[in-house]
Amino acid sequence: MQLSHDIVVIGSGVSGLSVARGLYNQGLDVLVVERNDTVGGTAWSLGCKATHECLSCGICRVVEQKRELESQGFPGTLKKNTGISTVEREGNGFFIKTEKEEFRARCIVVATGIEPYPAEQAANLGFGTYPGVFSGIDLERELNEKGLEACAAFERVAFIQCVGSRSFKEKRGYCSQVCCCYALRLCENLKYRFPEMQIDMYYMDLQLLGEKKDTLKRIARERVELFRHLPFRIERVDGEDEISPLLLRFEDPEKVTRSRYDAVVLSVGMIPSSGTRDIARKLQLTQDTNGFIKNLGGGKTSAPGIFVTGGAWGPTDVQGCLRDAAVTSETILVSLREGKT
Amino acid sequence: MKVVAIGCDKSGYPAVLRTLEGGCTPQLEVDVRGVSCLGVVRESLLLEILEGDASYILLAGCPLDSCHNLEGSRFAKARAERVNALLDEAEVDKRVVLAFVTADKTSPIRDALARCVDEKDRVT
Amino acid sequence: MRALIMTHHEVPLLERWCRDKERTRNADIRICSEKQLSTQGRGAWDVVVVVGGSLSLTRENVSESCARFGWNPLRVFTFPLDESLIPRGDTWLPRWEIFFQGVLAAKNGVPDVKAHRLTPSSKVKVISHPDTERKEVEDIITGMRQKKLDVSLADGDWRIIREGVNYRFITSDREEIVGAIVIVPQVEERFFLHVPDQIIDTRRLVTLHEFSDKMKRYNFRRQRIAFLVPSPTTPPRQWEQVFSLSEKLCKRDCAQVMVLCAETVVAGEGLEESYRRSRQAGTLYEKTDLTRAVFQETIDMRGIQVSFRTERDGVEQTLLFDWLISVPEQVIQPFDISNRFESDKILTPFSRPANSNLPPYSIHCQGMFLISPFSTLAERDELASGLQKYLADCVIAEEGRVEVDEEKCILCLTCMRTCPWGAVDVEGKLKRRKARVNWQICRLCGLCASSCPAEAITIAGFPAGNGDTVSVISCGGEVS
Amino acid sequence: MIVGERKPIREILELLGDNTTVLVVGCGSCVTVCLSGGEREARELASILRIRGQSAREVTVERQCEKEFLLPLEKEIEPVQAVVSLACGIGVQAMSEMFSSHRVFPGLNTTFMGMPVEQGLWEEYCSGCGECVVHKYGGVCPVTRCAKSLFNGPCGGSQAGLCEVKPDRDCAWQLIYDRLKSQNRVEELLQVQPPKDWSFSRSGGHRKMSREDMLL
Repeated sequence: MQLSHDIVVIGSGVSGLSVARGLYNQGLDVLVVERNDTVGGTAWSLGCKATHECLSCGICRVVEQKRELESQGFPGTLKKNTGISTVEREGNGFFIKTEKEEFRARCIVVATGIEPYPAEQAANLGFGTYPGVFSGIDLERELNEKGLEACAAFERVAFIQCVGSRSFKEKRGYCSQVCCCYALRLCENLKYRFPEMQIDMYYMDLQLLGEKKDTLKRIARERVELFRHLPFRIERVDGEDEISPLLLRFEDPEKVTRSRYDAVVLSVGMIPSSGTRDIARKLQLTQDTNGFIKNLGGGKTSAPGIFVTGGAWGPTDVQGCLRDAAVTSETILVSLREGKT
Repeated sequence: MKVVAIGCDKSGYPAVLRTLEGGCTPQLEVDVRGVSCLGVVRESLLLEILEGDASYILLAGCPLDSCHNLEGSRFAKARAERVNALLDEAEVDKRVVLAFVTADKTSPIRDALARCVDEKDRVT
Repeated sequence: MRALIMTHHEVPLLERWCRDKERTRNADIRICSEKQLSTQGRGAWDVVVVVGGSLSLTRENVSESCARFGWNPLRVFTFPLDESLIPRGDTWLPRWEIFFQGVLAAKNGVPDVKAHRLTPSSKVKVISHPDTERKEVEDIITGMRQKKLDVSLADGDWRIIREGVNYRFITSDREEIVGAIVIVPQVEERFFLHVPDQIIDTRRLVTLHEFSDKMKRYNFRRQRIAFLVPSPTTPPRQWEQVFSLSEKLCKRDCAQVMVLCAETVVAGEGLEESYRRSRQAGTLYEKTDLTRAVFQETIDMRGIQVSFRTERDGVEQTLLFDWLISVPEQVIQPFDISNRFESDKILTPFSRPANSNLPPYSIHCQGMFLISPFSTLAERDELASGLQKYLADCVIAEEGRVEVDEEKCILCLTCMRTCPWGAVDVEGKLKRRKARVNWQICRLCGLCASSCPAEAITIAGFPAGNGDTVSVISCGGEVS
Repeated sequence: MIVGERKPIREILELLGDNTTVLVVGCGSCVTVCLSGGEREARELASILRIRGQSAREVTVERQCEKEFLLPLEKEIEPVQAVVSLACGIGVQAMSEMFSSHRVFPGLNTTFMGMPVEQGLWEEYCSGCGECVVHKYGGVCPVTRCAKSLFNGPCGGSQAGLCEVKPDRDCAWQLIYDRLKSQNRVEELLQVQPPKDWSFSRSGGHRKMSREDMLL
């Protein structure tokens, strides 16, 4: 059946839903296409990191969005488990074909967002081989239900920053903007829950951003031991049993230093999600050197009529996505009103 | 052991309901009450509930500085501390426990209930 | 007894139970989904029950449907769709049935409360601090005018009085009703470093702003320049300028440039790239704790010696620079209009509470927003869309729900000081004065009622604590 | 307004000893405003007693220092073994006079005549010395607010404007000096004040005040 919609939003994460909500309230016919079977993308799976004080991580904006979904219903129609197969330009609209059906649309919004860098790919940092190595995002995902029970037994924990970002060698020469903030919030949660735990943080530069940057500065100064130094390899203390402590080896020019930890948390950065790479290829959108879709300002992309919002054009946090969604839906309204898409 | 859970409209009440959906420990009977904001709960109301057979009151609300009514949680914390001090002076082993949550964060509530159960076992 | 049950989802247990006349004490019950509500919703129902997910049952959502369908909020009961069974005596009853028995037994004769949809006037007034740069305020206003907002700037001496949801703006010649007010406070560029006066006399210590103007006119051939960034929380916007200026200085004027900072912030679009280019151009980045640095001017007052300890290897270094560029941090000053805002409550200067649950850029007074003059374009767009949403969404307020008992009120003003929204003022002129809660501003948070020492304020449907039980449901009526 | 502070619960329990039926009487004026003896505090104390197993009832009258308001309590007090009055000292004595058959225990330590400096904080501003000279000191009373009640200048021991005796209080003479300086009347302080006649104050014995025309 051939349906024609005003807007097709690809990806139902935080930015996709807020653009859909923005345009739906303006009376446009919106269709949201979601690749897997749950709505929400990366941000919905993260947990609120408040202790008795809020650390303004932005997850309550996600709760607000869930609340809106429940009380005002879904903005437009939702198609789950459908991937986009081909898109052809047709007149001043688009003809989109998915596995099951095809439909027309006047504009397309790419909101496929970002996903955490798979920690296994971090060279010799032992994720997956040693039990005590966690990824920051896994800890965050369990925060809502289980809390930090997994770290109850540890006395010395190390946080390693910039895992998978800020390295020009691997064509990821950008700062993911979120990992320093979420790592410091996790440290605050750990120290709040287990006050006698000793936490060291190995980093290049601390990016203290957002509303509560002074609180983050206080956390960095008082709650954590800072080392401006990234470790080279993680090993097991040889000859000991299964859960023996881990060893961080540092290649200094003069000497090799080692320090022992019960657990290591890799603060993984953010990379373009597989959906973003796949859509960029299918829609032939120009990408920047790091694989994000290029944003020519206000959400416009190289192809007229196709817009990009949120994490798809650059790593950002929840508040950034919502701010960007408002800007993009504004540009779409203006371009629709002027008739040229 | 009976616990009365008073949850604030925006964060505490949905979070307590979600915790109970997951099923809480058997020897705990939780009676859920919803209020528009934790700031509504007076000390005399807390003491009145404790006169019944409830041995703990769990106040679940928004974090201290991100309450939807700006100072609701701060009021609740001050009042809970005052009631606990009163109960201490009167050598009564009932307590008011606070948990700061957002709508789908259930771990602080589970922790608080677990602490109540441990404390009760330690006392009896 | 006519009852209406509104539910988003099909609840089989509910339907079967409602048709069983004996259980429901032959109440006339109608079940309808939200879509059919617009046709069947109106009318004076004795009892309305809203069944839904626990997230949607907030007081604001319920009073919105009350306003839309003309229900009395005290006759509305909410139930979070829970079909579990609980023991009652020897049988196991569905929790739903016990709840509904309580609803049927809830005491009627409740006060007549009406929910209203109040639309604020669409005019917006911008108040700016006298010594904020005019240009920034003009940019903010043009940005908002592009978004089709009816914006005007307040100049001369003006006064504000709260008028229900709106504000009455009084100037010498005319009065105006305004729906929303945007405050542009003064932003102080503070350089958190103690620098002796002689250094300032050398006029070699300039701020980033002045230096970028100087760059256009002068050439700094072979000069030694240092950027000082003492605070690690300097925003990425400032760092963008530091990177581009330092790169240009190295390439165009082949000057020796050094950046002394606590942290280099590269979290921004393309910032890592410009940081790399600036280092390749020859800028030296040295991490040090600038609060311990010592500044000493040279005898000919043309250079400044800076001695600092590098964090990397802890070596004490003393270097001579021709120019020192201070990268200040912008601190928003609280905005004081207590002498121009007529209210009984002594107003503290307005500043943005670090509360992430308030709508972005808004402060505790409803309809007032606060934005920094140095905000980025995206922040101003977000404010504009926030304003449009506030002016279009209409405010939902419930009339007749809060009342202050005349005999009991001893005018101790605790409620006026406690109300976070400034909705309480003093009423009455002659003998018997008492506190009055302005229902159009009141958000029904209940802080005044719970903190009143004489318990003079009662909010219908809230747990009063004097004997009656706590409502099992988050809002609406009272059920044991 | 008269400010009082509730006695610690343990002390009240010792006072009550083994009396099981207790009546808690709150007062609706000054002690309600200073949040220590009003209707709510009466109910709280009654709840605490009930939780401990004693049967307690609470009642609040408009003002305990008026005999007419205490009359309706007649039948309430009859069945009760002990009465705890949460009013200021005046109320407790009025109750004891009216119901001399019962023992009336004070639930409050009446402290001073105070001003609510901010929400929830009261400071002593007047100690009733019987001969007010506050106008000579720019509206700041040296008798009450200076720890040593000096009349002719500060004691000189204050640091950073804070009193030497109680470091969390402002030195009264600092406030006096600042106030007079802002009204540039500082030279008035040069006049030496004669020693104060303390017979009008409490140390002159129990005091009385009457308006002959109003006597019935």
